[in-house]
Amino acid sequence: MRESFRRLLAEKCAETDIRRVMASPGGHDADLWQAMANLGIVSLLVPEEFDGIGAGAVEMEEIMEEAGAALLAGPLLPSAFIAASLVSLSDDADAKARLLPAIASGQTIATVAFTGDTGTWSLTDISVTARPQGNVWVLEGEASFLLSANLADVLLVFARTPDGVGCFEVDPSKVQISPLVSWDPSLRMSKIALSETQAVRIAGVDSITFEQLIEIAVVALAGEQAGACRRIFDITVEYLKTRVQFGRPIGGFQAIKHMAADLLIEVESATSAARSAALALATDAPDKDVLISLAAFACADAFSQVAAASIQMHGGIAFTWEHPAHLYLRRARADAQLFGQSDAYRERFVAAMEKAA
Amino acid sequence: MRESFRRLLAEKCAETDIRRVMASPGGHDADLWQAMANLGIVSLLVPEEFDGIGAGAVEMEEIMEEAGAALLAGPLLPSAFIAASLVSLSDDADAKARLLPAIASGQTIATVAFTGDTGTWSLTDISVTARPQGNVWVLEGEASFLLSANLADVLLVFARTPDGVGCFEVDPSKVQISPLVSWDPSLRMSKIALSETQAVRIAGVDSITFEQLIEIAVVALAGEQAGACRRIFDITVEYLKTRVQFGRPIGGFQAIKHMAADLLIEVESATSAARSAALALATDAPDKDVLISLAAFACADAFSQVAAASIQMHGGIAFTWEHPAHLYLRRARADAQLFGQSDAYRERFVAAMEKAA
Amino acid sequence: MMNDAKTLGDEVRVWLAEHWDAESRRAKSGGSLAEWMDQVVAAGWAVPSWPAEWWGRGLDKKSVSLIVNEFRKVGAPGAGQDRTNITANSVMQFGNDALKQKIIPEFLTGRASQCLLYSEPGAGSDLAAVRTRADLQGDHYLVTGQKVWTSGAQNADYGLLIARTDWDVPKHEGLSFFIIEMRQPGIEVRPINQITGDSHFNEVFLDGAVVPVENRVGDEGQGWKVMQTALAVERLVMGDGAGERRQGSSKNNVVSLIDIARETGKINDPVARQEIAQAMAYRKLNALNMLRAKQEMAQGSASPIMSLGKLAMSRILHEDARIMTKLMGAASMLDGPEHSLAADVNYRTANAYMTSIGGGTDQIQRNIIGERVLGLPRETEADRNVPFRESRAVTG
Amino acid sequence: MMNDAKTLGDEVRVWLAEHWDAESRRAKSGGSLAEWMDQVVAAGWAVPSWPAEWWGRGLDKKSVSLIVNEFRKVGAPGAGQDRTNITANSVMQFGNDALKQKIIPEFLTGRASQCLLYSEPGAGSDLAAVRTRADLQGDHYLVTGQKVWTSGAQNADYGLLIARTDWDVPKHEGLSFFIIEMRQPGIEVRPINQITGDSHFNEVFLDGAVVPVENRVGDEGQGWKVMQTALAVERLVMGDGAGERRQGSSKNNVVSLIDIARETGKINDPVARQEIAQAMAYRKLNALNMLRAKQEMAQGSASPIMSLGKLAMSRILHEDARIMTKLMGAASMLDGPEHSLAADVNYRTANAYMTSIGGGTDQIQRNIIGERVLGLPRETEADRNVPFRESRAVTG
Repeated sequence: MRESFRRLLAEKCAETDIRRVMASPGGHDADLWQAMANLGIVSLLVPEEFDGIGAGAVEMEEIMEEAGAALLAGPLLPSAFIAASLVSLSDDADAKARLLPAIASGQTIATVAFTGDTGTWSLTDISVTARPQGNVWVLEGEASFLLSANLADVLLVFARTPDGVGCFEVDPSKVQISPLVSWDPSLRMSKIALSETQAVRIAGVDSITFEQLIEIAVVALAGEQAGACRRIFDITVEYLKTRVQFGRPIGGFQAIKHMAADLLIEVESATSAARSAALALATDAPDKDVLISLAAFACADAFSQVAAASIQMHGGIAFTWEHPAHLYLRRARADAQLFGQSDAYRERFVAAMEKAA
Repeated sequence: MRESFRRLLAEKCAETDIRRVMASPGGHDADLWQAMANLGIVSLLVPEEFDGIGAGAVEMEEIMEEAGAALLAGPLLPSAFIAASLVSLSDDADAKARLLPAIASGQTIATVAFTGDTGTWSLTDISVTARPQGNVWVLEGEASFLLSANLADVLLVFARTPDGVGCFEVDPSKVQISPLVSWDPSLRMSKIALSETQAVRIAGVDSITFEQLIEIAVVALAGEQAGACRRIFDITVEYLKTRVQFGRPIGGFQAIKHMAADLLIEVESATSAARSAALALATDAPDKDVLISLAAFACADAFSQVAAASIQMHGGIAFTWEHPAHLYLRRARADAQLFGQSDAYRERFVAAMEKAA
Repeated sequence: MMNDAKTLGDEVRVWLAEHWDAESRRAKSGGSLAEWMDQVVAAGWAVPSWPAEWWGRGLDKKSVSLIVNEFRKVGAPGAGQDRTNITANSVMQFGNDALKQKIIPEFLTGRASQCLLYSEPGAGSDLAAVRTRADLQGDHYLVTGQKVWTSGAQNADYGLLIARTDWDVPKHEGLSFFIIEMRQPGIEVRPINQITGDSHFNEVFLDGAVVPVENRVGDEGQGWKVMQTALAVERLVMGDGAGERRQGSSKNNVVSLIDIARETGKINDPVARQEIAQAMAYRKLNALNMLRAKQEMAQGSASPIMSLGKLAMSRILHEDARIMTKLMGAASMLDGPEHSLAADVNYRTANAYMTSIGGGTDQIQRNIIGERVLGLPRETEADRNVPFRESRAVTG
Repeated sequence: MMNDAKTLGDEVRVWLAEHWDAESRRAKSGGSLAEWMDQVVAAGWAVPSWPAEWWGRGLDKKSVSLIVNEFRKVGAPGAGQDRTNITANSVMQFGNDALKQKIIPEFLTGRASQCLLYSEPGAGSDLAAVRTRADLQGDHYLVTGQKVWTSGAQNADYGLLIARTDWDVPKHEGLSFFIIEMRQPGIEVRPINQITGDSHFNEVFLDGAVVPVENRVGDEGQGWKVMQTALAVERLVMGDGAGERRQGSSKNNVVSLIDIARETGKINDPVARQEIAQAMAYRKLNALNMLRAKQEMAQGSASPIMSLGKLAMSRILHEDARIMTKLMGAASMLDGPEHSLAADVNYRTANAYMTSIGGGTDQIQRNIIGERVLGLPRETEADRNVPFRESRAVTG
């Protein structure tokens, strides 16, 4: 499947396609999305009983490496991976039957609201509140940094309830959705405001589910970062072999050659970190916490560093909008913020190592 | 005077001299000390009325640049600069008349006990206590990281008294002095233990005096670091011009050339930081706090970085005991700890900038 | 000499008092800026060190400083262009008399403006690898090629052009320097879209553009030398302000990491404080270095520290942007006028490359510092002694 | 093939059961280690891939792995030296039959030990700039010169020596490789005092030392190639453990920044925790990289990641030491047995250079990664085509 996905992206998600989709209002390529659904990418994490492939974190991470390399935009991560995982993790047979086949087919796009204005994706950051009112629940408050909410048919909103954190299915038409302009033109983010909004509670989602969902999101993002990091590095190394200055390719100059050697360590480390975190998540390994928090900051930092250095190594040409290097820098800078920041994950990593020590 | 001092050091404090003094039990070259006294170096900070030169922080910093470059060992910093400043800062006419001319002549070596086992050189770190007993005071407790206490004729010991922090003149023969072996073989450090030790209080020394003394010590040390940093850098650059590998001097390889260029920024910054801190201290400038805390960490970090890199740039030859590079590394690592650590000074620097902002 | 200077000072002051209204900062005679400049040029204040027959007064450097200082005091423009005017200086030093007469007054009075046609797509760090050709055809050259990173090309009257007139000698030896009229059919200017969203620079396409032989500055083959002289004047003008001035193009020029930390609630975070301290230290240390450099230069000794400024500024700008991003957290993903702090940080992130790449990359700067300041051996240039036609810049 | 392997496995197991007592980890026949090795060599397990007439069994690589694996299971030494024994392999591949017969059994049985006489004061990173000369005199060479960074030279029976036999060809072409007896009057060994306080290495002075012609490994002029082969075997032996093994010479091999932070009371300091996290991450990431490299290699594909290990380990060791120093604060100034934690950190600070300089500096490693892994153009060597006599290594 990885191989087919790579070919599909090479064909339909080349640089010109990315730029076209970036410039479009929705930031989404419906044809490509359909092709991905046909390949089984969209249903990858959905259990087989709900028309999905039933694969796990390892396969997801591989797919995200390809998606990251191609700078794929759109709802793959928020809908097919995060929202689908959330519903799968719930105990809600009804929600599963209703939502999962639709998400798996790509017909329904869902997204999760799981952070507030501070953007730390932590339980304490949830600022929507929910109170029961007869048969339904009523939601109040704001959530931010939602991915692809502009396309969403379903919003899954985390909220504080009288009995702890819960999650609610919300109809986007009943919510005020404000777009958040991003420096990464491939991202479509939104902020939502709920006021007396009626919603259906998804059974069996609590604070533990929230943490599990963050783990999945982090591993998926780590895959994207590892893949993107490697691609912009490869692009740069190719350029170093062809760009001639002072009578020889600039890759022959030690200053540049040594930068590349150091960056290769970061690139390989990101790949190792993302893949081992995925494996640890899939197998519920004892060192899961260590490896997932490691992947979170190592992949974010590697991608940021490699993308930044790639512009420097290209020189003036990469200072132009038409060169792709800055698109990777923009994605790297956004990815470094999603689902929690490096410093926070370094802290978690030490805490996990302390437990292990 | 700087010029004469440089010539003196070139003559009597060459690498062989340093190694001889390092290997000696006292870590002190009495002949050189006498020559320095003759030049007026030892009496530099002592007011003219007490047979000194009456110079200030700017001149002290210049002298310390030369001392640092030559890796001078011995009591210049603790006796002639720190202890002499302490007595001068006091209100104690008797102590001044008794101690300052003797220190200025080099006959008396004094040193200050102003930190405890935690080695942070902060007021909270003082763990000696003093209580009045008739006409004298009695001291109890420990102090650590004293410089040149092995040579000292007088100990000046900070202690907590019923009326706040004070300072006491202590006879070394009444104190248990234990040598602390240092990784920098040119350093002679000691720990002292006082038990029912009688002492004379020096009038007019309080917690403000303590902070003033730290400022003087930091500026002197910054000068040493700036000077030492520049010297090991110069030694390294010279080597880069003569060491041939692959048919040309290694300084011609970009990897090495670019390291040198980056290090030059650190070397020049250390010099600028040390000198501007000295000037600010001498003129009691409004941005004194900013510049002194900046010098504290910038000079420590620059010297550590340059000394460490110099070994790498020399290659195997600098991995041998006979090469001087590691002597600079040892000094750099010790200096980075004296009078407080870089992180603490970065914190003070931000606090001072906050006030200014 | 001191007496001479005093007399000169008096003369300048008297002249200014007669011609310039310090209050309104305008010429007493009224009129345009160019008309004021006509007066300055005529009086010999524009280029005082040049000979009297060429708009000057044959004075020494110290006297020029004195004149510039008097003009500065009353806010009058135009004096001392023998130190700052790139075009006028190049033409004066290397041009023929006809060109001097034609070009210099236009530039000294500010009636004409120029752009620099030096960089090419294939000649970035390797400035001498020029592939734009100037072929002699009777009394003029036909110029064909492409230049990049030209600022002000749309509005410029003239371009300072370096082009290749001989392909059979090594790359530095076959270049010639021209002053070409920009407004002609053979020249097309296209703005470059920068990653910052700005378009400060242009590509300039030359396709059979015409430049008369008398507009060649210096002999054929002397182009590299003429350009070096022009670059030296430019560096002098930029001085240590290079980095800061570039950074001045940021939308918000006041940097305070402390303010941002306060605004983002991170001011008491000990980890953030360490990083803020280090970034502010880099900036402060560079300022202290530049101050020391100026003091050394004021005492007459050339300061090697000055040349560190651009490289140091590059680290400062990148580090500032990095730490601002960290302080902002998730909000740094945002952009646009509604999120002006984020937009500023984003802009800084991209614009820092203007310093680390533009005007000589950090890597080139390190070469220069290593070689010119520290005296380390020069890089061997593979194509130094090869006819340009056979070098890899041409053969690929 | 699977069947063959099974049969071979059975054969090894049966042989081991007969000859080796897994409980006591000794030969059933008793005797010295060398006597055990005699049995291993005689049975063909020592070098299974070599031909039968040269102590081997003519087996393929997979079979060797199988044999080594069976030996490992019962803790028996000596198998599979065709992958690990530097001297035996070099002699087998390049030596004459007389030398093979004389040297190889001594090394396969461990009766003889060798040291490496490669590095010289003038040939550090530039390994080929060898100035030690070997001059042919009838049936032997006279060797004069100086070698450095030789470990085990005091106890070695033989030295693997690279020396120059021709000064009139470029530096790589005039070298020859020898196996020289160390215990002879012309060789003096002096220990090197390291900055760590250790003396793991020696200088070796050769002054008319004698080596017979038949001890030349390979033809005259083939020395560079022979040494490269020997180095390749060495790298294979070191594998990814290179850094860790070197670091194993630290006095306290267990690194736990968390333990040190606990001991120094810094475990709850948020600034320290960030630095600890980053340092531990570097170590963990390198371990994950090496694991992945091994998996890739187990699947038969050559892994470029493996070559990153030494450079990565260099950063890890320097960073560990730096952060330990910070955690310790003022106590890091101390040393000696009374301050064992400080002494350990000091040792690590100095010993980290063993990895960042020894066995190829970080700079050389980056060249290798850039050129061999990433395929970037090679450094131009100024003396590559110059007769060594005329190169700067000789002329200065």
